[in-house]
Amino acid sequence: MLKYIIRRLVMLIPVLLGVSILTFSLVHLIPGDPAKSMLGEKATETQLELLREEMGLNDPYIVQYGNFIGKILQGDLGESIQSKEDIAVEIAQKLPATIELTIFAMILAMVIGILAGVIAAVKQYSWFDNVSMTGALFGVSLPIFWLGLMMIWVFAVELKILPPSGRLASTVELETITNFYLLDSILSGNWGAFKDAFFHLLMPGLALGTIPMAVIARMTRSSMLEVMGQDYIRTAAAKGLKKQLIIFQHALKNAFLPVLTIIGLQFGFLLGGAVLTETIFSWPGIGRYVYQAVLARDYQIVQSTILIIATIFVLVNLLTDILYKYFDPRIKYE
Amino acid sequence: MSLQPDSTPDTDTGTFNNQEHPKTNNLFKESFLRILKSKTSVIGLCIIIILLLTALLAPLIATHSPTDQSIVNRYQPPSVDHWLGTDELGRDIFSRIVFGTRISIQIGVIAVGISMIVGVTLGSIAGYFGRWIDMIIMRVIDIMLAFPSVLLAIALVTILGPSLRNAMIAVGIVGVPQFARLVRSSVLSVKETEYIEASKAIGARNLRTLFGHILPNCLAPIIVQMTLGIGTAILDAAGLSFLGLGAQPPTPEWGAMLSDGRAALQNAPWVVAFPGVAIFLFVLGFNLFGDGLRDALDPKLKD
Amino acid sequence: GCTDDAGSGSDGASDDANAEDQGQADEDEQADEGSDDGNTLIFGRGNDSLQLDPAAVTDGESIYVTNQIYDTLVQYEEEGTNVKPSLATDWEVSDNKLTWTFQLRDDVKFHDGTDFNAEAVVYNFERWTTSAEFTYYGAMFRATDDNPKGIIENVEATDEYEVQFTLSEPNAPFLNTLAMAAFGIASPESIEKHGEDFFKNPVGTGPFIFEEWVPDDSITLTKNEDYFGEAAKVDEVIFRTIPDNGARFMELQAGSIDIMNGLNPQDIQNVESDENLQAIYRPSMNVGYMAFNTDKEGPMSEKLVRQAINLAIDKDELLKLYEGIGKPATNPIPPSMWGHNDDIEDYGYDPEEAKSLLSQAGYGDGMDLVLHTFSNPRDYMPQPKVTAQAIQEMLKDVNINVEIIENDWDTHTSGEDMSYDMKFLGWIGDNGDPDNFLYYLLDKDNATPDAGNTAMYKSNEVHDLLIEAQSEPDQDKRTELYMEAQEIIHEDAPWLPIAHTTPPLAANKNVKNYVPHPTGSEPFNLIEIEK
Amino acid sequence: MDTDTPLLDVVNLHTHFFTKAGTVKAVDGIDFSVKPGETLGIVGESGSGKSITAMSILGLIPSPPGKIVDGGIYFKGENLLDKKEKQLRQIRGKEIGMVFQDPMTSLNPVFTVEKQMVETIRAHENFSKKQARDRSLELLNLVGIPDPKKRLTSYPHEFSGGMRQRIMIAIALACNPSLLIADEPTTALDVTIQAQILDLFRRMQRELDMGIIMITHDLGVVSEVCDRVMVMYAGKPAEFSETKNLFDHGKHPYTLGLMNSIPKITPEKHKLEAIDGVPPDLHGLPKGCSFAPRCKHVMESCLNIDPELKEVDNNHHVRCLLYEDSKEAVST
Amino acid sequence: MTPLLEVNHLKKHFPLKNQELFSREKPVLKAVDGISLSVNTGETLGLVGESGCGKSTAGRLMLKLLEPTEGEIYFKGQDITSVQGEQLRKLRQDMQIIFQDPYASLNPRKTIEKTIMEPMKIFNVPKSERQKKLDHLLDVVGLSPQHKERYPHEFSGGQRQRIGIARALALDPELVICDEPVSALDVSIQAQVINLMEELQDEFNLTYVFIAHDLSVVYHISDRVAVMYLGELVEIGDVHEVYNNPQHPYTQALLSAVPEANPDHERERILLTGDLPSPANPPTGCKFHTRCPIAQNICHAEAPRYKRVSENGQMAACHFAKEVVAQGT
Ligand SMILES: Nc1ncnc2c1ncn2[C@@H]1O[C@H](COP(=O)(O)OP(=O)(O)OP(=O)(O)O)[C@@H](O)[C@H]1O
Ligand SMILES: Nc1ncnc2c1ncn2[C@@H]1O[C@H](COP(=O)(O)OP(=O)(O)OP(=O)(O)O)[C@@H](O)[C@H]1O
Ligand SMILES: [Mg+2]
Ligand SMILES: [Mg+2]
Repeated sequence: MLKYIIRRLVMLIPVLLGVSILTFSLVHLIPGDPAKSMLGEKATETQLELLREEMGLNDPYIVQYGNFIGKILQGDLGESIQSKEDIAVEIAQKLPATIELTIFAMILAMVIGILAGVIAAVKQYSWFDNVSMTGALFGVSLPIFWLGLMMIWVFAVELKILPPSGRLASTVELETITNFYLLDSILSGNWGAFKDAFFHLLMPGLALGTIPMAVIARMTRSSMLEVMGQDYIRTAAAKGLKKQLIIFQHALKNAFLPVLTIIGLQFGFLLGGAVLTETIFSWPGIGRYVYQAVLARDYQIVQSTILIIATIFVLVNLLTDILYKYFDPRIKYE
Repeated sequence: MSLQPDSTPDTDTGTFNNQEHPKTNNLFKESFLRILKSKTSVIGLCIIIILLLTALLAPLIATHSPTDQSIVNRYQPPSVDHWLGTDELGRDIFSRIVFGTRISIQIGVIAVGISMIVGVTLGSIAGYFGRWIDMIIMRVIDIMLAFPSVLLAIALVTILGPSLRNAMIAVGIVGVPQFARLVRSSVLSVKETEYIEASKAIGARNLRTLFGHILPNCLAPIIVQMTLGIGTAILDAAGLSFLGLGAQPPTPEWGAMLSDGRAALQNAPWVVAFPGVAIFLFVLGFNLFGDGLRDALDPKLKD
Repeated sequence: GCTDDAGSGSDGASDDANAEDQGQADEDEQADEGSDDGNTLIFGRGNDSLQLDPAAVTDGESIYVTNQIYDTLVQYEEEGTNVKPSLATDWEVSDNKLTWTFQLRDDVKFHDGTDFNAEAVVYNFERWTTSAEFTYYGAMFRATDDNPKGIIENVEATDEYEVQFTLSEPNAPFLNTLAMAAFGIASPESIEKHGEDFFKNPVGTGPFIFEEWVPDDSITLTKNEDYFGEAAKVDEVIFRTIPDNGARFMELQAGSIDIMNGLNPQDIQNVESDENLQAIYRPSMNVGYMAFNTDKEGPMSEKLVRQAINLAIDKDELLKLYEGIGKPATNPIPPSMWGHNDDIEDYGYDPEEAKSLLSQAGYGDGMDLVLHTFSNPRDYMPQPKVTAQAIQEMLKDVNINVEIIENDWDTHTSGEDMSYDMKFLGWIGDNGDPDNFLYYLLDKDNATPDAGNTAMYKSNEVHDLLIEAQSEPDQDKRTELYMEAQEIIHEDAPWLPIAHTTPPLAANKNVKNYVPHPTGSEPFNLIEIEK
Repeated sequence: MDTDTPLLDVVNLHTHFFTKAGTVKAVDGIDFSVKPGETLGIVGESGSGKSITAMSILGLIPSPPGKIVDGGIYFKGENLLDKKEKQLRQIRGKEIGMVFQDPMTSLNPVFTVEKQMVETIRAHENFSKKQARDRSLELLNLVGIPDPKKRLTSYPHEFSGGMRQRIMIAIALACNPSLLIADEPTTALDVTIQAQILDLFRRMQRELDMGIIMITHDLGVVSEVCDRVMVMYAGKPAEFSETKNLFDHGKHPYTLGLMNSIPKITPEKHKLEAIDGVPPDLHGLPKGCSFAPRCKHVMESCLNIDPELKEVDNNHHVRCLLYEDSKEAVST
Repeated sequence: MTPLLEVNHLKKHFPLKNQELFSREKPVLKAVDGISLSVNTGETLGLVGESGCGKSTAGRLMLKLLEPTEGEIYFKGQDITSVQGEQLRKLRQDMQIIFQDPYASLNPRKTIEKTIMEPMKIFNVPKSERQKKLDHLLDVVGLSPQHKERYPHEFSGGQRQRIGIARALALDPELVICDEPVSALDVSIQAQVINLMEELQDEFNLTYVFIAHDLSVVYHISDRVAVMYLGELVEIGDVHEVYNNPQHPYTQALLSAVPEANPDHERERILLTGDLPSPANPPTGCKFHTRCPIAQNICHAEAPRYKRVSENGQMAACHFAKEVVAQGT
């Protein structure tokens, strides 16, 4: 097992190297001049040239790439071209925001999705099955940015029951420890902040979680249906076991496997989907950060951040693979 | 003894039990009939047909020109004259949505076309030839997959310059890994079947085996993926347009319409709401149909 | 020894400051717990600051904050761009207009407790000449690689509280330029102490003291009790970043922010109809325009075509899109500014005339043009995309087919793609001087892809007039020169001037004394929150 | 042995599936009984309704689309069809054990053998975990799993097919059932392993005095382990007899055809006599005898009349028009 | 007379995925581990053994559908071990295969006509001839011409198997490898197909290698029989001789395990203990020693050689088999 993990981690290296090359090339192909975007429209040509030289933008690409990778390997993510801020510091602030949102959305998606999927499968063709699966189909067809806007319109503009944006109301004080606000508010026993942070999470979490929720529900259902038709379920019934036990232990544990893969992949989708959601809900997370960096030609941020997101993504997938082992003893790690 | 059954010509083969659909010997025809049996996929098909007709007959259906402006009449709520209201330039939203159908179909078809052609080529080569070719192709696909797709699309469009065409290309490229993986895994599983071995045994060459036997049997998942992919492509392209990276004005692309109307969400929610509904219906149509198609083409569900 | 002393002194001072902060924070907490007593002012805006070092950046959002932390030698009056004393109490200029001498206040301390004096001023100006980073210095004082000091030959502390500037040539806008928030004086101690990180540890003399910066989220400032001017009426100011205009407005409606900028014009009516809110307009000192690429071969190099396009646009109709916050522009200079030529009459809307001009130019059969616009609204052009489409539609009537290409702001301004025929841009005045508009936007010196003259307009006549005006000390004479330049520009029509806007802000009704300044940033010390 | 009251008495059982394509009469009127200590064989082609019969007894017919539309299943005198789900659950796995065809798929792959055994025992007996574990060990010993202590914590995939089938049998025997239903328990196994399992069955029967229903399509298996046999065709019994009698004096043309079509290892080889045609499609059974289209002795009346099961001899029932009138056997 | 097909020391080792990160030895699965046999023209050689013992692999090796790891294959006296590409394709005309699974062996997207015609097309049989041949083939396998346009899923298992047979016969092969052609069929259908195959053998003068695990079927159809255990041949010989007088303890056990449809016949059974060991990790010495009722120390240590155990050429690989000296060579 440990060997397997090490082997997989070793295998990540070429992938991440590829990602870094791809990111680097993409970023440098984007038209625009970071020097200009840094100095602004009022800068003179000499100032620009000086800055380009200083930032190494005039070096050959290969040298620039080498510098980039060299620094990354030393754990140095570089500093933002624009704000001069250490990117590692900025990421340490923004990543938790995104992760908190993503995990919240994922939990929402998993709990509702799996439950709906299981019930729909067990009561195949019932009204619940029809309603939830139609709902799920609707869910995967919704443009999340539109859903987000409509939710804002309904809940924030018309009903005024949920905050339209941000992570925490400005009036609420919260001592940040981990930058996961829910966690921080628990750690500091600040229930007011917890409530506020939770309410702020609701809309973006729901908007972001809708598609995975729908996908998970559908996957769970079809996987459950398949498992429910398996011989070992018949065996369990013939042994005289209770129905709940059969469904939630014997069937679900088997049916969960394909769902697990989907969850891993959906996590990547969420990280990407965060760009839109974070834009709409003014969520100070990594998605918006990198998107703005693209617009501002902040090469350093884009490169480092995408590399981090990709790393998280592949690690999450590695994690799901490892979880597989937990759920399916048949998988041998070869 | 009167041996009636013996008088049939093929005694040896036994009675042929195929009364159910005597004429439908083509798998696709049969699948099609099966699709028609599922309510949801019929609804999906209807939506798609309505959309296609709308696109085709847009000038007849639209009540106004999609680009005619009337600045004084901006942000009119839905009314008899403007069924879905007007937008920030006083253009008729209904007519813009109607004409937008053309754009969306174009996006869906072209983007998915790109994903499919590239993906199927890569996937089948990787799956069929295996070894190092497979290794290289799949590593590249892995790398693409490790990228959050939205960001990849954004980066691509920023490089190519924002335009509808480039958005389609970006969305197409982002969709390649899905196809490649799908095709590869179906090729792998088909490759192991006995009829492929049989085709080798009768002396078929590689290309014949790949194109004559393997790919036709991977068609079902490819078609399903294409149908569902159109929905995803529309969503992705609309997302890009929403960020201002897609269709350029005054193209009545739905995502762009939605994005433009966003500033008036409070005063004129219809400007945002209706294009969103249009996107949703379009995607839903293809999802419903794709779902039905998947069931219909799934050999496992065959009795 | 000297540095040691200074070091320990600074340490002691910052300890004091910390203690003070502490006390203040306690007070705040109590206040918060008691009730939302409104002693905290929350300002919502679209973008975060880049760096809190005003000289190092040009983005308005950075300067908006630093304006609260730093003071300049002189400052603009509350309304308009005339200057009044600030850190400098008095000044005089030599007859040859080359030597400026400023008397400084002697009762000012930086937030870190160190003294403000002439040396500090010298230190700051010298610092700005050391690196290309300090854009505004370069831009305003024409510093170059070879001549990093630009027109300021020398800055000297002639006394503890007296500083003298020696210019290499007369510079009429000099005083106005010094009032720009970009030239806020920072504590030399702290600059040394924080080094590279100074931009996130700003220390000035202003009415507010920097407290905390959570990037992309908020910047918190607290009241400077020892401010030499009028002390702030609120205890704390928080700048919150809420990128989307609509969302920000909703936050305002919900009461979680007190003031917001970047109000969507569409939302003005919502503000007006909400009894808890008030709309506030920033006086206009800007211009939004569509530049014609006069350098590009083809129709745009023809004066007639450019005039025809001016004639083909129904500006009144177009400005309806501005929801009442825009006045039609005839000139590059806003009408509120001195030097504006009121006599020039706009081309007016006359499509027939436009067509005949086009025929004369040989484009009677129509043509295809490319218009570059940008995605995010800016103060001088609140709806670039919509405006572009309206223009597209109007030009259709004179047989001109326009293709719109919308780019993000950085691509738009990068100057890499010169394929445009027409391009939207705008300008917000920095120092209230016409030179700041005309020279930067229309002089041939700046007709390079990277610089401000997007129209690539190269008129020797205009150039001569502008250069003369720069060194002409007499304002009346300068006015005349600018008037003449404007006439030539009007005739040559390198632009379609579109509008001067009064950018709308919105605030809660209980916010008093908030007076936006035409330059785009104003100190907050006078703002009050009514209970 | 006739005096014993039957353990299980299936009377006129009809199990139908109501599908979109029409009603499938998977089991369409069968009667049989099993006595304690007796092994009843059910043979027939694929799709003849053998498994559905077994599932009907345990009340495990998937519903919808399946439904027991008629008949009675009397277990120890009580009709199982009248019982509630909860009561049935107490019978399943306790009174009636079941072994399925495919040992590869009948065990849940994600649970250890221990868990799957213990949960069965604990569902029916008031055992502590420890007791249940001990019982499991005992059972594994009984079915001949070497080193049961170590194997208890293994997962099913770590066992070979034969071992898995032994475990299935152990689970079926966990609560000392009085009836064991084995649905083609050896079909998926190799001959050498099949021999082991059949041997195990014989031993169990001897030691535990259960009734066994052995479902198979292999006449060899029937001949080796069954006391009585029911031959099924298209959901109905074709012939019902004591095993020896069936092999010696089989009467139904289908039974005879079946016997003649399997190759035998005898000194001289002769050509196989195949049954023509294909197994029936239960969707559209012809009128009359369902075997008529393939029958060598088909008569005019066979196409119209569906014969009844008749006793042609002592304990020998045949469902064929050839034997309606006389008790004469048809020469083979 | 040279045999039609002869294989010597044929081996197929499948590489297994590496368990260790860096290890020198590549683990292999010894699916076929050195078999030698020959098949004469016109005869049927039965190949029996338990599941996973390498029967199918052996069959595919003989056809060169798999590349042998070691050993030689002679077809009509010609060494075809390393024949590749175009030459190999040519060989396909003479050797064909029929598969076990009637559902998986036909391309579901091709009509029967196309399936049967394809080999002829590949080998450029003239069009007119193709059609004639097709009709003839359909006729001999007992399908009616109406079936031509239909797709595989419209046929029953037995009919599909007939289609597979017709495809195999389309090029008039001399050798047909039958990989369990009847195991997936219902008993009543098995007989139909077996009878058909016997008829075709006479009509086309075919040589069969008939793979099956059902001993009765093999007995019925074969002239000679080869018994495999864990990738090796343990016994081979005339079918009557092997069945009546098995010399290898495995063959004996195998035969005694067959349930007999004759309740009168009481037999003494040899019950083997344990399961088939994994071919990835086979026992040393005689591979059967772990289950052998008569195993001794030598079996553990030493692999037995083939011994001639009857005058007619029955061979067995057992230390304890009685060797018969061949007479009159
Ligand atoms: N869920 C179902 N829906 C419809 N028909 C069904 C269903 N389950 C079984 N059947 C039908 O019932 C008939 C009898 O099935 P059953 O499983 O009892 O056959 P069997 O004799 O056990 O065959 P085998 O030897 O293949 O196991 C078959 O024709 C089958 O098609
Ligand atoms: N392509 C392959 N890669 C790896 N191992 C293989 C491959 N093909 C077969 N094997 C292994 O080789 C061994 C022999 O397989 P083979 O299919 O020849 O057995 P068989 O005797 O035909 O069995 P069956 O009766 O189940 O068909 C098995 O253990 C099998 O798992
Ligand atoms: Mg069955
Ligand atoms: Mg095989």
